Amino acid sequence: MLAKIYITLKKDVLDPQGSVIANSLKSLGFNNIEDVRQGKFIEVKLNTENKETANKQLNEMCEKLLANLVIEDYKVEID
Amino acid sequence: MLAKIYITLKKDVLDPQGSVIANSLKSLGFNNIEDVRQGKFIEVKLNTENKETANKQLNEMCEKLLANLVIEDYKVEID
Amino acid sequence: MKSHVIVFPGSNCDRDVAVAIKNISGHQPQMVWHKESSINQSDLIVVPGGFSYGDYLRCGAMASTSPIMQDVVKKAKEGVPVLGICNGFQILIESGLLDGALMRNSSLSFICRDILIKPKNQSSVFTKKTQVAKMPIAHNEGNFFVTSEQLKKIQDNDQIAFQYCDENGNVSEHSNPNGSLENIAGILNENKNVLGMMPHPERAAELAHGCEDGKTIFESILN
Amino acid sequence: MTNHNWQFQTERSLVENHGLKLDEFEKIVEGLGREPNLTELGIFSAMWNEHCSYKSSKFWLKKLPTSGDRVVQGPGENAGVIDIDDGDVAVFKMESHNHPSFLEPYQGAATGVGGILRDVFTMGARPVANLNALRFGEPNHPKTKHLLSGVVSGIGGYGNCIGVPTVGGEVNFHPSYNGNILVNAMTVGIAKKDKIFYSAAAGIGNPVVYVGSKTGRDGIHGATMASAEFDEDSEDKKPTVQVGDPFTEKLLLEACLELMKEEAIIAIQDMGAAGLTSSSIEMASKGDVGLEIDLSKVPMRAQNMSAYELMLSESQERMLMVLDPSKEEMARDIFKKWDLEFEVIGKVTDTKRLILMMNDKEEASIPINILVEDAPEYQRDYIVEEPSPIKEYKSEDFDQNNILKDLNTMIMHPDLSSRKWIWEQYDHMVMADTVVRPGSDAAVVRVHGTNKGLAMSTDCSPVYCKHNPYEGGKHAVVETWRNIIASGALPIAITDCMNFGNPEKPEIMGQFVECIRGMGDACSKLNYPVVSGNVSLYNETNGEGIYPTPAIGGVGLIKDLSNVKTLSLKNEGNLLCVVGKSNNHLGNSKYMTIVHNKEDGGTPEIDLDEELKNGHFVLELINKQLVESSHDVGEGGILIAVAEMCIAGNLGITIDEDKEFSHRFYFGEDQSRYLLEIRPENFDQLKQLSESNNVVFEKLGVVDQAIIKINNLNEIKVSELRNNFESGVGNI
Ligand SMILES: Nc1ncnc2c1ncn2[C@@H]1O[C@H](COP(=O)(O)OP(=O)(O)O)[C@@H](O)[C@H]1O
Ligand SMILES: [Mg+2]
Repeated sequence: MLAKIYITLKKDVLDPQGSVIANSLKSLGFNNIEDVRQGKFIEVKLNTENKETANKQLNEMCEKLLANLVIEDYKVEID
Repeated sequence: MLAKIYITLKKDVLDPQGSVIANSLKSLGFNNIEDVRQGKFIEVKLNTENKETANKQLNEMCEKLLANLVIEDYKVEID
Repeated sequence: MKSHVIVFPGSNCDRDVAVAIKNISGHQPQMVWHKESSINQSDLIVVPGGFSYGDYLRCGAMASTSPIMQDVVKKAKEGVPVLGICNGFQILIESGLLDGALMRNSSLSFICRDILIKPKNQSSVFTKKTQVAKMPIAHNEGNFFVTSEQLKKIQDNDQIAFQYCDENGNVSEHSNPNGSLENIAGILNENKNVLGMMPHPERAAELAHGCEDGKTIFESILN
Repeated sequence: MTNHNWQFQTERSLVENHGLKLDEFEKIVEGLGREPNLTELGIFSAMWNEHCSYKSSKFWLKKLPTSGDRVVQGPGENAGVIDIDDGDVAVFKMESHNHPSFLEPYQGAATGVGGILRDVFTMGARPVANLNALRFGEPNHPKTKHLLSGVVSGIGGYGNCIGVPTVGGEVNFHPSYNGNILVNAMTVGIAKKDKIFYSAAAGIGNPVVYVGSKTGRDGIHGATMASAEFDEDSEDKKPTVQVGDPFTEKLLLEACLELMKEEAIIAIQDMGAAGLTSSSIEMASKGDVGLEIDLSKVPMRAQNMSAYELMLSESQERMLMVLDPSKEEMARDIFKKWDLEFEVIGKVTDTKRLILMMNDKEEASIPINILVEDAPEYQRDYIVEEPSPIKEYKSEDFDQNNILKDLNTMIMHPDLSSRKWIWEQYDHMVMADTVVRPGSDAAVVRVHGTNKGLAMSTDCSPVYCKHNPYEGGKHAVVETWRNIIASGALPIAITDCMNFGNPEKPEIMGQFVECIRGMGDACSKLNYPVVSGNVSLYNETNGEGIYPTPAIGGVGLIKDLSNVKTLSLKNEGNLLCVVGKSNNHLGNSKYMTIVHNKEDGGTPEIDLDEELKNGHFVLELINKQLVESSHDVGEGGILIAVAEMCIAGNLGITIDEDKEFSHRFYFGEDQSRYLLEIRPENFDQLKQLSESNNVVFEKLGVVDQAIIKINNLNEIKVSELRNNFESGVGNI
């Protein structure tokens, strides 16, 4: 089973990467950029067919390791 | 308009970060991990309502800056 | 002899490389701000180390789109020697002057220490004077990667400038600090007038550095 | 106290949540002649907390010696300044970022480095070196690995990017830090003596300018948090941790230094803890003027920020300046060139008040003097506990056949093993002036473009301090002094970072008082004044305080870089000699704590006359070119020091047969000692010199191939020791 995890910075947390990327894009001529935020996208292949346990496990992985809950939010998606 | 961009390593490019994460997860007791790949997730807020031009622009951004086509693939999604 | 050092907002080895060039050649290189759009006639353009735009997104990616890099690419194609060190190497790759990609070190951590390299190509304007040489590396993303077709191409065309090695010049996994394919520490373009390398010759360029092996690269290109 | 005593309109819980005591609140009301509004309450709370007001420590800090021939600026400004000849000065300071680093190790440590860098470049200095003093819990504590790797990558992440080499530091592991790690960062910078910038605002009507990053909701209540004890709920305080942006700091550094070349800046102050609040009040107070600020002009990153939030935000990479109005446009162009915010947000006034406006409404009006001069100051009760008694050990107490086995055990312990795993993650060579890299006693950094250098080292032994705070305080100072001497430099001055538990507990306050007394005595004797420092109190978790940890950062000057010494042995056949008396003190030594797991037996005592004499003797020998390599004898004793010299030089030693063959001798931690490698033909001359200087100087052995032999039966290969030495910290 393939799961997708999206990790994004919390709303009010400074995203230095995002703002530098936004500036670069603007200087490349993409003038209608309003904001850019950079996060992580993690694909996890799990050896299980049970969506429910998988979902529980994936959330646990995020809490324990993948996301830094001090500054990040996460979202889990299972195909 | 909010667009989402997923940047992933090409299939046959080694992902050292992914394998370290996989090992850490296994050592935390998640034994059914088969594989982990880490990529980037970029959210772009665009000042436009035209999906078509937006889509074209976003693909251009990826080609020109956001993705390194030697090692990465990208995917654009518009809400 | 006229040389130029490109300065990005996050460059931090620009001064170091200028000092090395001055000490070795007697000439003061001209510093060129990234927002400028062209460089005068030049005998050597150096893209120095640092964190050009914070190294956000991907090292060197944003620098490669800056106005000055368009001119560096143009000059390089006209045959002007261009040397990219560390972040400079990353920028040259991102701007398409060199093949491949520089990925995160296999240890996943920043590495700052002395390593040894030896030239594979021994005839280019940059590499012809260097033997097995000691100099520092200091980077997070120096893990060189190319596809197997590209590798074959750069091998066949003698574009591998330097490889990580041991005291005796042996190239082995043991002497590879960052996971680079074929222990590659530096590569040349097809015409051999563009060199990108991860190690810092400017940090091994005078007695106070404890080692002067890096001088040979500058001597080779500056004289 | 119960609720019915509360006679104010302001909710009592609101006051308490701001960390203010009842009588402190009364003082505010008295000073203002009314109750404060919320914004004002926030401002008082930030200014009067321990971190900004030094209310528990001020009285004692004043006792430290702070003047000397080379002191240009002592404590009280953003950083201390010392004269290093030729019109050059060194500017340095150390600061703690303990609590934020425990909550979010990467960002906590990174922003700690960012903060101390700003303290130094605000004064007009270009930062040339970073150091860090770190304490973690036990190596096998479940949190240690995560905290260690996060902190180290955060320090590297910031320093590497901004391009300032991280050249040294120290790390300890001890259970007393299990719930409260210490992250102390030090920066050293270089400036011209006639181009130092201060924070005193001046010139009524002059513009107050905000530069750097935009303000967001980062770290609101950060300063209040740093002064509060941890408890089980501290997880809730997480969202207050700030995120650092070293790239923007690099821009800010270059833009500030560029503007500083012009005669434009009248006063400048970085926004550190308590952001706009402390920076604006500091500038007004130092200049004895008022400031009027229009908060709606502050560049904002988040929407709908209130006056309260704007004043208390701890967004990083920001500065406040008072400019010469005729230079405003020129200054604006410089900051524009570097893509930074530049906004005139107010002006200097003669009201001696801080007046805050927002959208034409007055949000606060506070007389500066009640914020600063009337800030609470406590002379807290203290108890000085009896130091642990010194224990005498006999040679027969330990199995002498185990000496080299014990050496092996000790050298692979995280407290004594190589810190290479750490410093390889730091760019310690950028700027191309690092002459002595990490791994020796003091790091040496060349003053760019000259042949002189600065030597620097950070040290403290918390176990020594715990068992005898007075001797421990002396030791921390003296250890940096010795490290600097061993590198061939003249020690000049120190900065400190006083990390302690809850000062409201008399035993903790007693530790503080005694450490200060010890530090003061050592500084006075050695002519080694304190020029800057920082206090971090309330380092406790669930009522358990950390060990007293007065981390010291010392700086020395070496006038001729060709005299620099390192600890690596140079040549076979040379002699290795010991300077200083060995008294076999084993109490609380690394041998006892690591091999026998016994933390007792007292702290070794330091004879400061002896220290001074021995140090000057070593420096004289180095300057006379009589020394090949040198190393001080520190934690672990003589044999550990010998092993470090052998590993670094890839050579061995045959120790003289007549040396007392005992653990007491090899692992005793007697103070004021050095190991010197000398050429055999110089021995007689040196012996004579030592006698005329009344210094104990003895031959220990002969430098040999890469094997350490301490008698015919006991030997160990240096390569084996190296493998163990280098395995330590990275394997945690
Ligand atoms: N956190 C650190 N960062 C950088 N260098 C460090 C750190 N900790 C220790 N070092 C370096 O390791 C070496 C040994 O440190 P330490 O054991 O404190 O030495 P000493 O006992 O001589 O003071 C020194 O060169 C020191 O600067
Ligand atoms: Mg030390």
